[in-house]
Amino acid sequence: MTDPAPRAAAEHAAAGSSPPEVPRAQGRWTSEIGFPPRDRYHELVESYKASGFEQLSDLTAVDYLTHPGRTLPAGVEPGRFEVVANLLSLSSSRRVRVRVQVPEDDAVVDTLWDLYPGAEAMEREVFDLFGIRFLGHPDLTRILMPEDWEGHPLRKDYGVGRVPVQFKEAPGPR
Amino acid sequence: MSDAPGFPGADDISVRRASRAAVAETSEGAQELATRTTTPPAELRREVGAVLRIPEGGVVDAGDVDVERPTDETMIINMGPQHPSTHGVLRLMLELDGETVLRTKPVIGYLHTGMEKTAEELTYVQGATNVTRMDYLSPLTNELVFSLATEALLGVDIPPRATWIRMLFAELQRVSSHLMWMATNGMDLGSTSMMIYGFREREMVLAFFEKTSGLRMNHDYIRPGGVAADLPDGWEDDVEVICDTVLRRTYEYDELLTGQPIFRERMEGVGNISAQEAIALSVTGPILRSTGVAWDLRRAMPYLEYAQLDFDIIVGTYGDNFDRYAIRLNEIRESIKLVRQIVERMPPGDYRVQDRKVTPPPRARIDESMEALIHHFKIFTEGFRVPEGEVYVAIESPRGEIGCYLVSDGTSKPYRLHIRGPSFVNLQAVPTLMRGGLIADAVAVISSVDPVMGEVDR
Amino acid sequence: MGLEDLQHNFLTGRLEDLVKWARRNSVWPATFGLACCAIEMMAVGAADFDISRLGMEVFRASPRQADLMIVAGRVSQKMAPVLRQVYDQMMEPKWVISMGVCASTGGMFNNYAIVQGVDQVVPVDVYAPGCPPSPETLLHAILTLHEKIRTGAITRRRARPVDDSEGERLAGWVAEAPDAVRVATPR
Amino acid sequence: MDQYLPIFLLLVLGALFAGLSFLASGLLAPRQKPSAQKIAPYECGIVPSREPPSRFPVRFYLVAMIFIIFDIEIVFLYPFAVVFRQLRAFGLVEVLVFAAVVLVAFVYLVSNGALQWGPGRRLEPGIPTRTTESTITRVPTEPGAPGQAA
Repeated sequence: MTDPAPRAAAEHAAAGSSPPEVPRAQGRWTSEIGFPPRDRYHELVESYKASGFEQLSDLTAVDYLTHPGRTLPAGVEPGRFEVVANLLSLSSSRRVRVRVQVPEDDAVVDTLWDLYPGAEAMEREVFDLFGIRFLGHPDLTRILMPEDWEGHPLRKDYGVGRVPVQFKEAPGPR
Repeated sequence: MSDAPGFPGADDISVRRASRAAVAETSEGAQELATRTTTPPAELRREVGAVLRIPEGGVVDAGDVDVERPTDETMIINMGPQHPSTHGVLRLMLELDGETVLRTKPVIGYLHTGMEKTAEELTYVQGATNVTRMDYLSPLTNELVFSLATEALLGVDIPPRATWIRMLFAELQRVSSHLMWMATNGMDLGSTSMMIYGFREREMVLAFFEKTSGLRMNHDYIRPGGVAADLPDGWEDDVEVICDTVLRRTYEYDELLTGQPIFRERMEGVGNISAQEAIALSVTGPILRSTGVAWDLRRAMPYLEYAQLDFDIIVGTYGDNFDRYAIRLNEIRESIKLVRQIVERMPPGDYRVQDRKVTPPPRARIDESMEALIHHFKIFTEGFRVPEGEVYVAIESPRGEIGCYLVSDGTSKPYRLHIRGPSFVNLQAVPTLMRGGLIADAVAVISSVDPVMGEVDR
Repeated sequence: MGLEDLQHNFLTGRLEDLVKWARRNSVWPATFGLACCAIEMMAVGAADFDISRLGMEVFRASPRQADLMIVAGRVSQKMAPVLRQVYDQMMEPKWVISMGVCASTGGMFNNYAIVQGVDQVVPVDVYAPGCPPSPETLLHAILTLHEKIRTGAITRRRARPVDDSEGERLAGWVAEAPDAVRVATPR
Repeated sequence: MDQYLPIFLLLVLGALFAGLSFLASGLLAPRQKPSAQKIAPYECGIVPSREPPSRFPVRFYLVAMIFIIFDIEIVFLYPFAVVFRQLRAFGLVEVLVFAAVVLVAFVYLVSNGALQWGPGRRLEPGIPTRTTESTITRVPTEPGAPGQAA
């Protein structure tokens, strides 16, 4: 492991919990949050795995198109997408969240499949519903939508696809 | 009568939907199992189930399934969406050599309901109704994880009685979900009488749910801010009857199933997974515990008031189907032990948080005070606002760790709601569990993973 | 015993009534459980709400041996062609009960993923309301179907799927005018 | 001549039955030709894109051979059963010898592993038979002490 990676992890981990100005839940559900830049995302997760986070419990993404003004720690420029990986340490019963910003134009992130094989289906779902590609993923295809479906439904600019119904906004009865 | 199935002006999505609803090709192209020569090696290793990259002398040796068999001798079949043993609409593509399963690839998405998109349209008050339809064998667990996430962001803490009612219902839901698993597992392995017994007991639990929340399923009973209604009086005797009967019946099931040589033959040594593989595949719940890892969120990262209750974590030894069956059977007994403790220590008091911004006022008050009417109107039309922030809440559902990642942007509708379905992740262990088994073992393995497709496809 | 008592017995029954009686009392459902309604459908099949009293003892897995398809749950876009394929492979005469609001009209999921009403894919005979319909509602839907069989025409072809041999494939089935059968409350 | 009358009657009955059933199915069967989907093989609702595999593993044919062995054996038992009273002891010995000869073929097949269906990866066989109590261990939790890990 190269030298800078542990420093990056230490730098974020050393901040104890995540930087204070990031609004988070209180009480029992607080957990450490790491904000690595995209190129050091894989290293940070690797350093977390080395420091005892055996299991990746969840990997998902958020599209911040219509909510750009979210508060982020200093030095982290907000991208349109945000891939959120949730790591779990079975030995010390702790969780940590890694939030990496993904710009809109080249929405590509390293895969975690080589660290955690369990990430395979979660990343396929994020690709399917958000269109974020994962470098090094063994089988990056759609998982939930039909194969010939265009568009990525969970993006904020993708309509809900409502069929107008009679009493809400549709013209009179057909 | 306009000819288009939707109304005039329906946008392109519903036009595509109309063409899609017509007879269309059902093949899913790249999502399906390709022949061995065209599958990239990394994907091939995953489908064979050799997932871990452990040095050569390690636990996992893909060699016991010789993958080099010429492709024209093997057969790729569909254990497709409409199949009696796939617990809903899971489609498994198996590559078979005679009766032996060489490769497996689950193809899912046949029940994708776009719930996470719908969640962004509903307010927090309505959110529980959408989330409760995800894992339809334990709807209350979904509502609980959503309510805990919302309350974590709101920073409101609910009265003790609401907490204890929630624990009571979470444990009763675990009993009914495991009874449902005993029923379908028995049916899958040929014991139809187990199906009838399992449902008979489950009806008792559903009757109690119906008495309290008004519905047998999809109750919308656990809401942000507490529970929907107080317990009906005389609920202690109902719960007592449930506990006695179900506990007695679990010993009858044990007697019915465990002794049978056929049941034993299909359960012991079938679908085994090692602790390393389970942790690497992010598997949680009874499957992880069957490999010997004592990980139960109720005890390791306790939520609600589980820290004050005395119960055991059931852990298996070999990580095969029989262990998972024993774990689930004993978890029913543990849950009943928990329910009995909860019944004794149920505190009095109100069942919803009294903060007028979150809880609508009682119906009677609306006629008297204008202010109550305004609150009532505001909560039910626009919903209460949740401060901006994000949270990940995880609790122990009967199938494993169910997590709710909730991002709010300060309005009254969640900005992003992601539910980490335990079955969605546990399904990835299916290739590892099925490697080298027969087709009959494949049926037993799917039943032992206990996937609920509503939560897998969301 | 007057002549009127002989009205409904075997000797004087018309062939068509006999056939309809036989069909009505041995409708075998195909297992087509999709979502939450499937659990209630199983509960109807189990001991408490037993549908084997109505002759539906067995949930046939393969459509070849099934007469009735209970679409129990929400039909997603990916599932629609599969539903249509299973419906086509069912033997005549066949009926469809659309169980639950999600199957009947898309229910609360009015979005891109759900087919808004399964009657866009297959012709439906009885719609069972509810989310999920309680077992009693499903039993009532089944009895309504029995009533419809009893009063319906015996040889009417369900939905003649148009062969692809006729060039471009039509929208899957030729929509026949839904017969507004005024179904009496089943006796 | 009268000996052959029953055989002749049987032939007529057979022809009649076959003819009538064809006639009935011609009358009652649906006129309309079954659609392409109905003829297609049932693949759990998936339109079959691959043609069904032509080569089947040998194991399936071995099971078929076992059936044929016993089928032939039964065919020969029928005439024996009709006259076994007249044959008395000789007939009995005769049929036992015949059964033994047929059994040799069956034993040969089974010894060749016709009934072993695939590896069926099992745990090492030495495990004692387990009950739902013996296979699990209970990890107790003391109330009020959260967070102790495995």
